[in-house]
Amino acid sequence: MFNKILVANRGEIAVRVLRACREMGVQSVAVYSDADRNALHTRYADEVYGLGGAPASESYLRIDKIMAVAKESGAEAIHPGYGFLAENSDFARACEDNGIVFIGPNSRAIELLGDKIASKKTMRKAKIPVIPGSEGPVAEEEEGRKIVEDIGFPVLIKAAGGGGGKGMRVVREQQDLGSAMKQAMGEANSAFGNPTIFIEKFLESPRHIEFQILADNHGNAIHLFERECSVQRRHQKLIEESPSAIMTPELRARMGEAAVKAVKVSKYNNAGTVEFMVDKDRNFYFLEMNTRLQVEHPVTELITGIDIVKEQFKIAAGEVLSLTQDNISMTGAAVECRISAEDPENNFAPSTGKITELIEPGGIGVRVDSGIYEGFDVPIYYDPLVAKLLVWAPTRKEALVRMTRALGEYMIRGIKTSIPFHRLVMDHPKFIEGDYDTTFIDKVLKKIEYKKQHHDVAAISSVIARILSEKHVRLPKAREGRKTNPWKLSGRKEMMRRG
Amino acid sequence: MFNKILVANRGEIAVRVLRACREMGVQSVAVYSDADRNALHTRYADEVYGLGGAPASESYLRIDKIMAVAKESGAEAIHPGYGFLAENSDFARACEDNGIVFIGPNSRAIELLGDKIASKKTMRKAKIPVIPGSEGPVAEEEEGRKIVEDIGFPVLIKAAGGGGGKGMRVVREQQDLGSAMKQAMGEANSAFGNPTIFIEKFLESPRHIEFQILADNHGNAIHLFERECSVQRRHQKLIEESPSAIMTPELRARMGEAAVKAVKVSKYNNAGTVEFMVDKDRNFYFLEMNTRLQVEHPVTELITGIDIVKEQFKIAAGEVLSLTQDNISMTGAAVECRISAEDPENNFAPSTGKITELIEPGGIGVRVDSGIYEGFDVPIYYDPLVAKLLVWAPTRKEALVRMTRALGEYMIRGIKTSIPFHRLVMDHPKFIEGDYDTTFIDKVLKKIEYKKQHHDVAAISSVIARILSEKHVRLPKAREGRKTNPWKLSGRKEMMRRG
Amino acid sequence: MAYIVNVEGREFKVDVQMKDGRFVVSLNGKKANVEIAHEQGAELMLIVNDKPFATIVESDSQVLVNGEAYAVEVVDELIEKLIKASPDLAQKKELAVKAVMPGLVIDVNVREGDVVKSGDGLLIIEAMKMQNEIKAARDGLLRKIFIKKGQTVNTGDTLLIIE
Amino acid sequence: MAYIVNVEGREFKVDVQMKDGRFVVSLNGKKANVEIAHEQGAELMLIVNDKPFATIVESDSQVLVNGEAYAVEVVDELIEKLIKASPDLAQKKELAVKAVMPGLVIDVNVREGDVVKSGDGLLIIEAMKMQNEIKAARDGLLRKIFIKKGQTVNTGDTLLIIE
Repeated sequence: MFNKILVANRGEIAVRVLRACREMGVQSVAVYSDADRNALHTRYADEVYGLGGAPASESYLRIDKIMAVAKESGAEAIHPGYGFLAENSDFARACEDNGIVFIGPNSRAIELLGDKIASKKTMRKAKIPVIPGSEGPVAEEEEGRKIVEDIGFPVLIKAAGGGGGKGMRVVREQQDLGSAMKQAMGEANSAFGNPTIFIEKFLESPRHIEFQILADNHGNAIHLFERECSVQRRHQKLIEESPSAIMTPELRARMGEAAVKAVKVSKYNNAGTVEFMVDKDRNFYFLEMNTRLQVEHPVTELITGIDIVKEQFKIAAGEVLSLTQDNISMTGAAVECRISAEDPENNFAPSTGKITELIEPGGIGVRVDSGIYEGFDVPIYYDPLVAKLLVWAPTRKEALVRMTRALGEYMIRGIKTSIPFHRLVMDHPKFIEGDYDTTFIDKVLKKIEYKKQHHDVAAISSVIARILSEKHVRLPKAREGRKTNPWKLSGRKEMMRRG
Repeated sequence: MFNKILVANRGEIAVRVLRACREMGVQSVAVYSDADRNALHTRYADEVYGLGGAPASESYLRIDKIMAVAKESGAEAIHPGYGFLAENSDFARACEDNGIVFIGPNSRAIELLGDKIASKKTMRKAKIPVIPGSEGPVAEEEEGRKIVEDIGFPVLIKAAGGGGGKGMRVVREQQDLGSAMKQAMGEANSAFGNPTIFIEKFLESPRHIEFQILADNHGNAIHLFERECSVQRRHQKLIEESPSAIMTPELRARMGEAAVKAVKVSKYNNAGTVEFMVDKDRNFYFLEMNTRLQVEHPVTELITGIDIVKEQFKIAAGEVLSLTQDNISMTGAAVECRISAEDPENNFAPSTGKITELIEPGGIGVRVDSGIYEGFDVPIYYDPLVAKLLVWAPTRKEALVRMTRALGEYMIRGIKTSIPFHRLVMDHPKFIEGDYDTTFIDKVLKKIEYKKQHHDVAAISSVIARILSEKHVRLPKAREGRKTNPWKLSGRKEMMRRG
Repeated sequence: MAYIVNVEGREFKVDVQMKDGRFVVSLNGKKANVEIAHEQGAELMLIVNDKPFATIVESDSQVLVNGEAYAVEVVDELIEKLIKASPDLAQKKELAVKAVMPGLVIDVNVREGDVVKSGDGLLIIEAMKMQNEIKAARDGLLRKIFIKKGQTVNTGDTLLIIE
Repeated sequence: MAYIVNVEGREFKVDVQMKDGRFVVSLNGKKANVEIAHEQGAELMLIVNDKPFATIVESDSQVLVNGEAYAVEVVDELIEKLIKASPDLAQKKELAVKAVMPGLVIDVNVREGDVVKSGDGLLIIEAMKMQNEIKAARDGLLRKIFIKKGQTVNTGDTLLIIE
């Protein structure tokens, strides 16, 4: 095992990896931007080095600065977390070139899987189902028509030159195909200077189900079952769980096999995630592979008992995987809610500032992975994810009520968070039934409105607060053992019993 | 299931039971003493009722007041937690008489098992091994000699009329027996007005191993494996774990069988714990049965995934146990550290006052059951236990490093706690090897002294603090993106690298 | 003293009297059993008819009850009556639009002197890799703009004034 | 300015200079690379030679480093020299024994005028169902006793004075 590991990240995932360092007896090195001098991960490491600049482009994205810290500190390996440089093959190569172990896949695998066309080709060749469609960019209308003949309606047209919804169209009928392609090509040309398009089968209301995999440097690969991540908003996952409510042992076996095959044909190593789309008929299609530790990896840790970060360390150190597909199993159900510094009532607008009060949930079956503490100032420069709340229970039903209970205990003051949103989802009949897909937030949940029921208490509280402050009334110090309580107010009990 | 449950307790165990209420969809009623108006359990319940008086004798021990609240609130059942009225058969009977379900065993079982002589007789009759010795009080020296002839040396002589170490003697050789009995009888007589004694085999360095059991009202009983609780100070458990380091499947089967038999012969129902002493040769002896939920029940929850409090609710509601001995299993290893408001460096003196800062550990495999929050004033009237820190890991070795990691994250300011003590134990080679027994603290750990290594940093910090306050030096507000940092102090890096 | 409290559109009449060293609370004419279990800073732990509520009076206009935020407006009953008698007094003359979070001003879509309608986009602020559009909360004339594109703003900074 | 700091029996000479808007720290004559990452109330987050330390200066006589408590005593180097020159000045004339926790006085074993030795039991205070004996920290004459059996005391209350 390594003596010293550098964690090239911030926030909750940096703390997650630093915890693994402590448990493995490995010295840890953290890096921090000017905005993170006082961040939790900066406090948690054995050694810390400033990167300067607050924006990520001047700090956490600077390969040169991080390599310099690695050399100065004598770190033998670097864990990139997720985001920032985690899926940057240049960074992985820089590590390789400098004799520092990159705790993640080799740079060639990152490159291959980061290329949507090349990775799809690789998967198709290996007979892993991919979404049917064009194999490469389409420049001619006629070529497009042929593809659609093959795959059938509805189809999705996307610009090949870039993303962001520009030139994107769903076509459901033959008669609309020609004009849709023409318009898409025109839009693509003006947006990206490239009129070519992709055409692929449009999946109605798919579910997003991914498989966690582990592969060592010696050709051994296993999967750690699935995670369902269909609660998404603008392709951002908000809630993840395992097992998926639609999974059967047979489907799990087939999808798991496909995931492991995807790992092997791309010569992948270390931890990774194979993402699939699953349609209403439970057909699954390879979507992409995330060549890093996922935000939602603890969901899998809870149902398998496997510490994925420690496994990453061991694989990177050249150890042979001690786990086999046969000696791992899944138990119970786990759910994760991403706690982000956003205001769900206000279209998930970012909400930064000082955490003035923080009470985290606890007790049976609750896990909190947090990157904040009371008094910390959430900076404006980075991802809004501040913590992850997870629960485990023997059954999905129990896990959901436990999550509701834990969300009720979670108190973060000073910033708005996604906690009320999660309470709403946990309470939604469709979610409780497991009957949801990636359209859940837009089509089922729609407007995010909270049922509030304590208007009366708010009224009383604000009046009492005003009296206490305006009149300079002071509460008498409670004396122990006093029989009568001057603040016990008389009144009928029947009233206002709604709580 | 019940509609409403009253929790007749305070602190972390009240919160534990209230959490179960929330997860079961049961309305909850809390009671609070004058010293607990602002306690966590008072905030957590759906309804709360004051009991008056701060001392337990005026509040949590008052059967009459609690029964009155149960009636006023319409609670159908009462959970007593542990301590206070939990093992009081009068309280269980008061519930029975008032048509309120006592969430615990029937009053006759509490009575039987609370009587040391009667319970030992019952167990002996059922062929459950008990510590060999006198079956009842011994009044004559000659009778004592006969007993010792049977059981052999060393023996323990105890006063029959009371406890507290008065009249207690260990005798290792025949020649000392006569005078020891005479002295013990004399001491017993002057202390309790009763000269009779008990004589039993003295176990050298025994281990304390207990079995969690569940028994429904329909004659079904199972055990949930063992917990080892040998880290004790003055018979107070401080650390518990499961599995026990000395357990074998064969011994577990035999002890578990004895535990279930103990339940059946005492016509016990609901959750309980059968405590055994285990000697160096792995002979086990029934010690006593705790007729309530134990402090350390979460250890068992972590290795089995079973929610013991929910099982208590279901049993009390008359449901048939859905678990069978065959469909439960234990996975991994769990450890609990009791976090108490005591100063381990100062002979575990109580330490009360306001919690000025609280940061709880988190992340993988960590569970915190707490009864405090930042700003809470720990009262002087009750048990010093303020929280429980638990970890789970696939192996005992990993669990111990995880516990060390979690203890390092735990920050409670304002009072002294047992946290440094636990760090010391987790670091002790004998404990790490699992080679410990009930004499561990007195004979192995001995003096509680902490290795501190940051004297230099303490010196620098106190000087900087003094300069900042005395000279009215103010730190300039850090500006984002600033290149040079006025507080980055020059100097050699080689120095002081010891951390 | 009686107060009229508007809580997110619902109106409550809260009367709190000091009597023999106690508060006597009535809510819309009915007596309520209210106990103050704890008071510390903005925190007010109330027991209302045997139910505990952790309330936090964050400001004159916001109260948290068990973690849920409620927008509140408290007025003396007397003042309320005066306002109802002469509604002009109650109308605010100008609205200062303030930054609710720190961020970078990406774009300003309006100029001083513009007439804006409620809902019109005024400017865009970026934080946490997300852009956030600030919209006009009511109709009016844009009297003053204090910020410009590229500038960093802090929470509470006045961005512009609508008259 | 140079200070002498006694940390649980170990003595450190800490010299902190302001230079060009920076602190320059030397410890026992060697320069240390010290950065103040954060300061808030009693909390002082330091980075000493690239290692982070969460320190809390709880009082003039106690500092927490990463949660561990250290008893400290800081004196100016100058004062230290003066003290060493005339040791009488440094000797405290009387010792006020204070309650370190709230509790109930169960028993008082001494009377005013008693001569006590270091380690002698003075009184017993009960809290959390446990009795705690307060012992004399040094030899002396018991000049004054402020409490009596059955009384409740709070943290910081002076219990008695040893001369």
